[in-house]
Parts: sequence; C-alpha cells; structure tokens
Amino acid sequence: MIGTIPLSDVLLASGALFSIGIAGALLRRNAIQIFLSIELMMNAANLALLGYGAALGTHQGQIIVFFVIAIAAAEASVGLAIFVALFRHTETIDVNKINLLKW
Amino acid sequence: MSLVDWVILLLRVLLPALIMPVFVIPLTWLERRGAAFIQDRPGPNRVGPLGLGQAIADMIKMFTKEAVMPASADRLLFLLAPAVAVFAALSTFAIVPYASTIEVGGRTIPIIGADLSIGILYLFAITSLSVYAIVLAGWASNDKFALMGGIRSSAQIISYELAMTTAAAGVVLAASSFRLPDIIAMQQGTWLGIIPRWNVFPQLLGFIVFFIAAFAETNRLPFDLPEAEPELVAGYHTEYSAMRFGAFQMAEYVNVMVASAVTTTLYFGGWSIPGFHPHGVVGAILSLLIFGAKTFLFVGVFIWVRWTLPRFRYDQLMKIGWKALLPLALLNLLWIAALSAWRLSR
Amino acid sequence: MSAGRLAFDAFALVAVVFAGLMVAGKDPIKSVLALVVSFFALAATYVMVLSPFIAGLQVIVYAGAILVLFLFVIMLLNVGREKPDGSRRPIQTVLGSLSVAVFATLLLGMLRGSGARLPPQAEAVGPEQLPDPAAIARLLFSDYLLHFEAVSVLLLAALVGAFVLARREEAP
Amino acid sequence: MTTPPLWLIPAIPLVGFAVNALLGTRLGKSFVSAVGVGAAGLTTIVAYARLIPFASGSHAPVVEPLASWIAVANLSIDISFRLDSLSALMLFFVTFVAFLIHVYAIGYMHHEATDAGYARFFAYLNLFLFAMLTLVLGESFLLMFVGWEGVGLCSYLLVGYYFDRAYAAAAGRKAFVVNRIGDYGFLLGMFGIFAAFGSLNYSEVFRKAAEHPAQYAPALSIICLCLFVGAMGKSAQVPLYVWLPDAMAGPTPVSALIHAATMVTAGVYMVSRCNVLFRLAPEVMLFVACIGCFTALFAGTIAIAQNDLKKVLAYSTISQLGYMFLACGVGAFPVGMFHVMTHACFKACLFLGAGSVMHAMADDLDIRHMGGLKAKMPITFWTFLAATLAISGIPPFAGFFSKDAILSSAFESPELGKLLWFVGLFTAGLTAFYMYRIVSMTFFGQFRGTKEQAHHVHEAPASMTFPLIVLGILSVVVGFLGLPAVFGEHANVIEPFLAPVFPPIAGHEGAHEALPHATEWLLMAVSVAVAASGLTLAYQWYARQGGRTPARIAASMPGAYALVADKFRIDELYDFLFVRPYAWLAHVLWRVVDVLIIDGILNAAAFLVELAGDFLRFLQTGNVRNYALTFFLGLIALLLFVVGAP
Repeated sequence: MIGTIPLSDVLLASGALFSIGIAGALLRRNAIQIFLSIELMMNAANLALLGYGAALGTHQGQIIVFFVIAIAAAEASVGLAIFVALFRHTETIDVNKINLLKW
Repeated sequence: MSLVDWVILLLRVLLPALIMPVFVIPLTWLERRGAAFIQDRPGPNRVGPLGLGQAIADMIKMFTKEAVMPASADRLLFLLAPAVAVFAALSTFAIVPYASTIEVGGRTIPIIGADLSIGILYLFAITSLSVYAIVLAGWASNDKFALMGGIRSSAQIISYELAMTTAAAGVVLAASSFRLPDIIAMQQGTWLGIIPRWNVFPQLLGFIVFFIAAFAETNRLPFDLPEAEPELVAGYHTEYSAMRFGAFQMAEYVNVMVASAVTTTLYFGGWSIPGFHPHGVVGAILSLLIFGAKTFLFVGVFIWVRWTLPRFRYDQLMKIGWKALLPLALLNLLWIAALSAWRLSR
Repeated sequence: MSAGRLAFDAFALVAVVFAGLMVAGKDPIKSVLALVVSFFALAATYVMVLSPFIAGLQVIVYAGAILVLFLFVIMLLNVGREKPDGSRRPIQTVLGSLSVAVFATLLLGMLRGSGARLPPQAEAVGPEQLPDPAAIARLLFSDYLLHFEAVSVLLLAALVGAFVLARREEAP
Repeated sequence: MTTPPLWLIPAIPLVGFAVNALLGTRLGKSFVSAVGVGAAGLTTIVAYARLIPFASGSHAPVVEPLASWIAVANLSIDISFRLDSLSALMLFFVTFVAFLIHVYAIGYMHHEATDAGYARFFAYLNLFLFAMLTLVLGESFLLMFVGWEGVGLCSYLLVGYYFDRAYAAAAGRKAFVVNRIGDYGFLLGMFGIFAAFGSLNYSEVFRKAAEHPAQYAPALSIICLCLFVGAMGKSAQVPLYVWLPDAMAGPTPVSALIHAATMVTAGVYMVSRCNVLFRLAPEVMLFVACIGCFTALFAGTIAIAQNDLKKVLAYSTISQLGYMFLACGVGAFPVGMFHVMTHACFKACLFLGAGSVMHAMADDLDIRHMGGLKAKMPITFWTFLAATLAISGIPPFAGFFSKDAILSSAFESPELGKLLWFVGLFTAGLTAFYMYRIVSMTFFGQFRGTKEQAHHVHEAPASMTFPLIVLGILSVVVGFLGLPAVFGEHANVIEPFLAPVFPPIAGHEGAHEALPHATEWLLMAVSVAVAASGLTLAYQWYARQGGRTPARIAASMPGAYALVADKFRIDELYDFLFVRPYAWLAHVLWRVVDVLIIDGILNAAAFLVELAGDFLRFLQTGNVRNYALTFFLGLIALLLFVVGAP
C-alpha cells in the first residue's frame, strides 16, 4: 500500500502500459511510432519502479527512474538523429522498407 | 480542513489566475503606447483618457469578430492549441509567492498558489507545455507558414529552456531548495549593510542568461522567430482570428508577466526589500506592492526591448542559445558551485 | 474505495487509454500528442506514488523535450500516415498479435498478486520523507555519484553522436 | 632572497621545450633562440643560486619532495629532488656547459633552412636539458631512470635530427637500440635493488647498505653488475660503445653537449652515485676498472687511424670515459667525477671547435682535406689547442690533474694496479699522439681542400666563438680545483667537497696509505713525459713531415692498419653475431610461426564461421520487426519458464 493506493493497482497500470507499448513496437511499421512505443514501455517500467520504491519506503526506485529518464533522453536524441539521417537517404521511415542489411 | 480553509485555498489558487488576465488589458495599452513613445508618435490616444479605452475596445472587437477556421484544418487540435496556451500561461504563476505570509486568526496563510517541494521544476514543466500550443497551432492550421512557425518554435524553446534551466540551477544550488519561498528567504538582509543579498549580485551572469532566455521562451522580440511577420505572415497563429487569436495574445502577455515575476523572485528578492519586515495584512499588501513594482519594471524592459532590438536570424538564434547562453549558464553554475563549496568548507 | 485510490485509478486509466490511442493512431502527430497526454497522466500518478520530483522531471524531460523533439522531427521530415503494407505474408502481424496477447495475460496475471508479499526494508523511510527532492539529491551525489557521472558522460556522448549523425554531409 | 626550489631547475627547460615545441614553428628563429637559450640561461642562474649557498655551506644533502608519484602497497615513490655534493658537481658544469652550447647553437644552426627544423632543434635541446637535470637531481633510482630514458630519447631524436639522411636515421636507431640493452641492465639492477632493499630512494637504500653490509653484499654483486651494464650502454664502454661514433651524425652542438660533456657521463655519475653499493662488490669494481681501462686503450687505438675529425673526437670520448670508469673501478670515485668535470669542459671545447671548423669547411670533416687553418681561424685554433693540451695531460691544463690523479689511484690499487696504471699511461701517450695528430693535420701545414673550400674558410660568428673562448679558458683553469696532495694539504678542493657522498661503510676501511710524495712526483713526471713525447711525435710526423712516416708505417703492415682504420671491424662482428641471427630468427618467426601456424588457425576458424554463416544468413531478413518479434518470443519463453518453475 502507498497511502491508500494498493500496490497492485500501480503494477497493473504499469503492466497494461507495457503491454500496449510492446504491441505498438511489434505491430506498427512507422519508425516514429515504434520509438514512441519503446518510450512508453520505459515509462511503464518507471511506474512499476516508483510503485515498488514507494511501497518499500526507499528512494531507490526514484533514483533508478532518474537514470532511466536521463538515458531515455540520450536514446531519444540519438534515435531521432538516426531517423533524420535515414530519411535523407531513403525518403522513408517505414521499417519494412529499410531492410538493406541482409544476406 | 474547515470550510474557511477550503475557501482560503480556493482564493489562493484562483485569485492570481483570475487577476492575471485582467492585467493583460492595460498591458496591451502600455505596449502600444510604449511602442509609440519609442517610435516618436502619439499612439492610441482617442478612446478615453490617454487612449486607455483602446484596450477595452480591442477586447470587445476580439470577442465579437467572426472566428474563421480553414477548411483543411485539424478541428480538434486547432481549437485545442489556444486553450493549451492560456492554460499553460495561467498555471505557471501558481508557485510564485507574490506577498509575505500573513497570520490571521491563528492561521498562517502563505500568499502563494501552491507551495510545492519541486517549486521551480513545476514552473519549467508547465513552461515546456506551452510549446505544444505553438506546435499544435502550427500543425493544425495546415498552412506552411504556420507549420514553419511551429517547427521553429519547437527547436527554439527546447534550446533556450536548457540555458534557462541551467541558469536557474545556480539559484537552486545557492538556495539548496526548489521552493520559491526558500529562494526569497535566502535573499533577505544585506552584504556590508548596503548591498541587498539578492541573487543578481553573485549571479549576474545567471541573471543575464535567464532573462535573455526568458525573451526566447515567451517568443518576444528579438526572438519572435515563430511569428516573424516579414517571413511567415504571422507564424503559428496566421490562421487564427478573433478571440482564438486573442487567447494567444493573452497567453503571451501573461507569460511576459510571469517571466518578470519569476525573474524578480529568483534574482531580486521577490516581494522583499532589505530592512522591510512585513507584519500582518498591511505588511502583506505593502509586500504585494513591492512585488508588483519590481515585476512591472521587468515588464517595462520587455516592452522596451521589443521596440528597440531587431529580430535575429534563425541560425543566429541557435548560435546564441547553444554557443553563448548555455556555456555562460554553465560558467555561472560552476562559479556558484565553487562559492557554495567555499561556504560549506568554512 | 478511497479518494486517493480513485484518483490514481482515474489517472492510470487516462494514461492507458491515451497510450492505446497512441499505438492505434495512424497519424504520427496525433500519436505523439496522445502520448503527451498519457505522460501527463503518468506524471500525476507519479505524484501519487510519492515521487513529485520524478513527476516534474517526467514532464520536463519527456513531455517538454523528448516528445517535442519527436514533433520536430515529424514536422521536419513531414512523415505522413502509414501506408497499407501490401505484404501478402502477414506472419509478423499474426504472430505479433498472438504473442502480445499471451504476454499481456501472463504479465498482468503475475503482477496482480505480486504486491502483497514485499519484504520489509531495514532502511525504509516514512512516506513523509519519500517525496523530498533533497533526500534524492543526497543519494545521487553520494551513493550513486559514479552512476551519475557515467550518465553525464553518456549524455555528452549522445549529444556528440546525435550531432554527427544528423549533420548534413558537406564538402570539406 | 629566498632560495629557489630545486624542482624549478629541471622545470624551466621543460617549459622552454613546451613553448618551442608547440609554438616554435610559428614564432620564427629569433624568438625560438630567445626561448631556448633563455631557458638554459635561466636554469643556469637558478642552479647557481642554489649551488653557491650549498658550496659555501656544510655540503649536507638537501632533499626536496615535490609530489607523490606512485603509492601502491609497499611501494611509495615521491618526485623529490636531491642536492648533495655529487649532484651539485654535476649541476655545476651541466647547466653552464649546456648554456654555452645553446649559445653556440644559435650561430651553428643559423643556416638551418626551415623555422620548423630550428624550433625542433632547440625544443629537443631544452628537453634534453630537462631530462639530464632530472637524472642528476632525482632522489630515487626511478626518477633517475626517467631522466636516463629521457636523455636517451633526446639523444636518439638529436642524432637523427637530419632524419632525411639515411645514415643519420640509422645512427639514431643504432644509438637507441644499443642504449636499450644497457637500459635493460639498469632496469634489472633497479628491480634487484627494490627486491633487496624494498625501496628505491637513495637515502634509504644507501643507509641500509652502509649499515648492514654483510646482509646485502651477496645480492649486491649481481645488482651492481646489472647497473654497470646500464652504465656501459649509456657511457659507451666496450662492448656497448659502438653507437657513440655513429652518433656523430647529429649536429655538432649535440655531439658536444650530449655525446661528450653530459649524457655519456651519466653512467659514471650513476656508478659514483651508487658507490656504496659498488664498494660492497669488489669483484664488480675490478670488472669496472678492467672494462674502463680496456675501453680507454681500445678506443684510443682506433682513434689513431681515423680521418674524420668528429670520429676521432668520439673515440677519444670513449677512451676518456674509460679513464673515468677506471677511476671508479679502483675506488677513486671523486677522481672519476673530477675527470668527468674537466672532460666536460675540454671535450665540449674540442667538439665546438670541430663544429667551427666544419662550419668553415662547408660540412667537410675529413682532416685530409684540411690544413693550415691556423691563420684563418685563430680563435678556433687557440681554444682547440688549449683543449688538446688539456686532454693530453700537459700541465697545468685541466686534464693533467684529473688524469694524473686517475693514474696514481690506479697505481695505488692493490689488485692489478700496476697493470692498469701502465695501460692507462700508455693510453695517455696515445691520446696525446692522436689529438695532436688532428691538430697538426687541421691547423698546420698547407691547405689540402678544394678551391671553393679555401675561399669559404672563415672564423665563426661571435655566438660560436664566445663559448669556445669560455670553454678554452675553463680547460686551462678548472683543473686547479683538484690539485694533487703534493701541492699541499688543502690544495685539492674537490675531494673534501665530495666526501659526504662517499660515506664510510661499516667494516670496510676504505682509506689506505697515501703514496709517498716522491713516488707521486715520479708518477707525474712519467705521465708528463709520456704525454709530451706523444705530442712531439705527432707534431714531428704530421705537422713537420706532412704524414710521410706514418704512411710508410701503415704501408709496411697493411693488414693491421686496415683493421684499426676499420675500427677493428667490431660493427661487422656484431652484425654477424647478433644482428643477422636475430633477423634470421625474426624471419623464421614470421614465415613459420606467424604465417603458417597463427594465421592458419585463424583462417581455419574464419572458414568454419563462414561455412556456418552461409546457412544461417537466411535468418537475417533485414527487417528489424522480425528481429524484435523473435526477441520478444524468446522473452515470452523465458517468462513461461519463470512462471512454470516452482
């Protein structure tokens, strides 16, 4: 329990968000949306971490999330830069069409 | 919590949100008169004394004109954008303490919308929301000028937010707190009996960076690239008319006021001046006046600068943000860190 | 049901619904905006799980910077709606949907019961201390200093990397 | 005035090096010379500001720590500097001679075509000075090793200064490689010291050794041997001397500074520094004396038949270094150090004179092309002559006192003393002969070069003659610091000055009976007579007769002459013994071990991987979503496993 909120609520919300995120990452073809889904998955994990941290009464959940956010920022900047570079070459960000790296 | 407490809380939260838009009306007049003064012409002077009625007339015009929406616009986002702008502008003021604490009937009432532990972080969070208003407006209008304005704005605000946050981090570091009341508290008293202990003195660099970045964050000249009229007609609000346009206008003026208020609070001691120890309601009113006067001064600077400086080119804007302001803000932070380390070591 | 739980569930629901909209949406801009709403709702839930500092960071970094960057890139590249696949081999979609369904069932099933049996922490602090940003700062700059520095180096590397990647190839 | 700290002395040339190396190319020659010479001059001033109080004081060693360098487990090494009598003596002439040679280099290098090359030269010179001063002033073996390697590096860089000429590059490489062999010995010795004493600081090591000689003596033989191998390499002793003659490929100021006056004496300095250790290893001492004596004779013999001015000087340097080791080997460390000092003065003068001649002869060094330069270059001639008389051991020139002291010390030595003395005496005559031979052939007689050369011959500019004059005067007077005991009780100032660094060792009564005065006078007279006869012979044969008699002698035994002229073919011997087998071994390792075995294994592995890849590559669709799905399916499997497991 966190105050009056049961931990299971937090975890279920986190699980639902994570599942949605993974569905987006697997089923969408637009690289931007795949990327967004990955961000969503990270946030789902963040929620779970914060929930556990609060329920256990430690700051460590928040610390980990702090680092996750920092790393997500790095990841987003590099990822988007890759998209921009990719788009310049291929004029598309449909991941089905970007399949040069094979055989 | 008793009913009285609820009422007080409601008043604390609502009062600033309601009063800020009211101040916008004289501010538009002030801006036009100021522009006229700088450009050596009379300005609006027909409606009412000194043309003061002009602002009211403009307001009536805004409300009664036809609101046009382009046929190809995205309806939902088109309507959402000005609402977000106003919402973001009005909610930022919540964490600024605008007068000294009063004690009435055994209650201690801090004159602040919400005394959050993450104070200034909230401010930046909401500020970052305001960029969506511009980006959405630009996108939803389905107009290339508006879109250009939106794109410019997104890059501009992210860039300058960095410098602004880093500059403000110096104040946070000095105060060891995110809360604005703490930041005001640390600026009480004087050095050597004459210099107020305002942050502006040790952190002059930080103040300059913060204030310049504030111009960019509020899209005011010389950083009003998102609405640069010679290039983009009117930028992101090209397709907006009537009160929808008015909402953007209002948000801009509220943002100017909030930026001035925050600058005052972070660097100029907020509602306090050295040697002034407010007590009770009278003290609170006096402190409110002091706060208002300081804020007004910076609003004046905003207007003055707008009509004095030409607009930057976009590449210049980016260069200033990344290559001048950010390093300077970092330098300021380093200096404050050294100062704090020295203080701690003593 | 307490007011706190009700509020949490409401915000969580908003977050989930808008996350769903983000995934389902065809227009990338709308997807980003849906995610913005979802993240704001998430930030509210963060506050309710006693982490206002993280909530502030969430809004500043995610909503204020990362997603704006997405918008910027979408507008810059003028990414349109997803075009129909045209693939006659839907194995990816079918297998993907199926596995997501299995995964979601498993995950939610596991998580539903897991909250009850938490080991008590020796150094646990009370709920009044958890939201204090100063406490987090103290931890970050003592026990986690190395991690903090590592992350700052990572960010610098990302900055340089992003710059190099997105730079236009110019004749020297 | 507060005394400047010791670390400043090496630091100043380091700064000069940094400035010239980083900015020199852009700043032009005059600025570069100002920085280079200024750094040398300033460091000389600072050094003398420390030396004068030290010399007039109690001579007690001063140790000034600067910073902690390595602190691991029980190894703790500070960067600290030591000023005691020994380092003071070195400091006294190293800084001064270096300064003079820097001044000289301005004139000598002026014709250098590019600003970059000029800046590089002065940067290296300053770097060398830094390394040499570190070597001298360092308080631990490790710091000395830093300087040791540093001077080696600078020697390599400066020998190969004209790196676009193949012979200079090869000479630089040779100097480096041969020095490495010695350095390896030094390293081993250092490891041995650490293993035995648990420290690398001079004060601690020497204190322990002096207090408990019996405990350490067994290990010390091998340690001292290793250290002496290092000294052999650096100070060009048989068998590691071969690099020094080739090192003359560098610019002449370099030969003067590094390969005559300072760096090559580092070995002598090191042996003297470790005198406590060496004295506990008498068999190594004897070895040192024998090697030194043999080197002196050997190199002197070669020098007779050389026609390259600088080569003769190089062999004479080797020979004189042999004398120094002879002195150390018979236990007369102060005498050895005294010879180091006098030798630095007159040999630097000789090299600079040679440089001046070379300057005048348009870089021609063959003495058969010279002759009669006396009239055209009076300053060079007179200074060269003074230095020649000094090296030959003619009283009252500097070399006489130091060489005579060495010979009499050898004579006193209980083991092999008379033999060593005799060989040394013979070599002294040899020295006088070949030195006067080159003087005669260079400055007397008729000019034998081409017309253009004859036209070109002129006295060097002031920046070159000034150091010559100063060094020439020093070659005359510096010997009076070490007058032999026969001139009175306190005539010799060097020995008492150096006494603190040669502490008594428990159980070793070092001092023995001094020679009777009569014997000493006799020895002196004999050595003067030998030297004078060498001189006279050379003058007769080469200046008067123009070299007919020696030519006849050479013609009468052509095999022997060719052998000597070819430097006993030692280089060829080494080539046959070491270089060729080594190259052959490397070839075998390359062809068999590397190409066949290592590459074979690698290629086989690569082939297997390729084979597997040929089949597996069809899994790679290039579509990232497929990969993600596969990854995700794996995750589900993992999750199922976790759920299913009890």
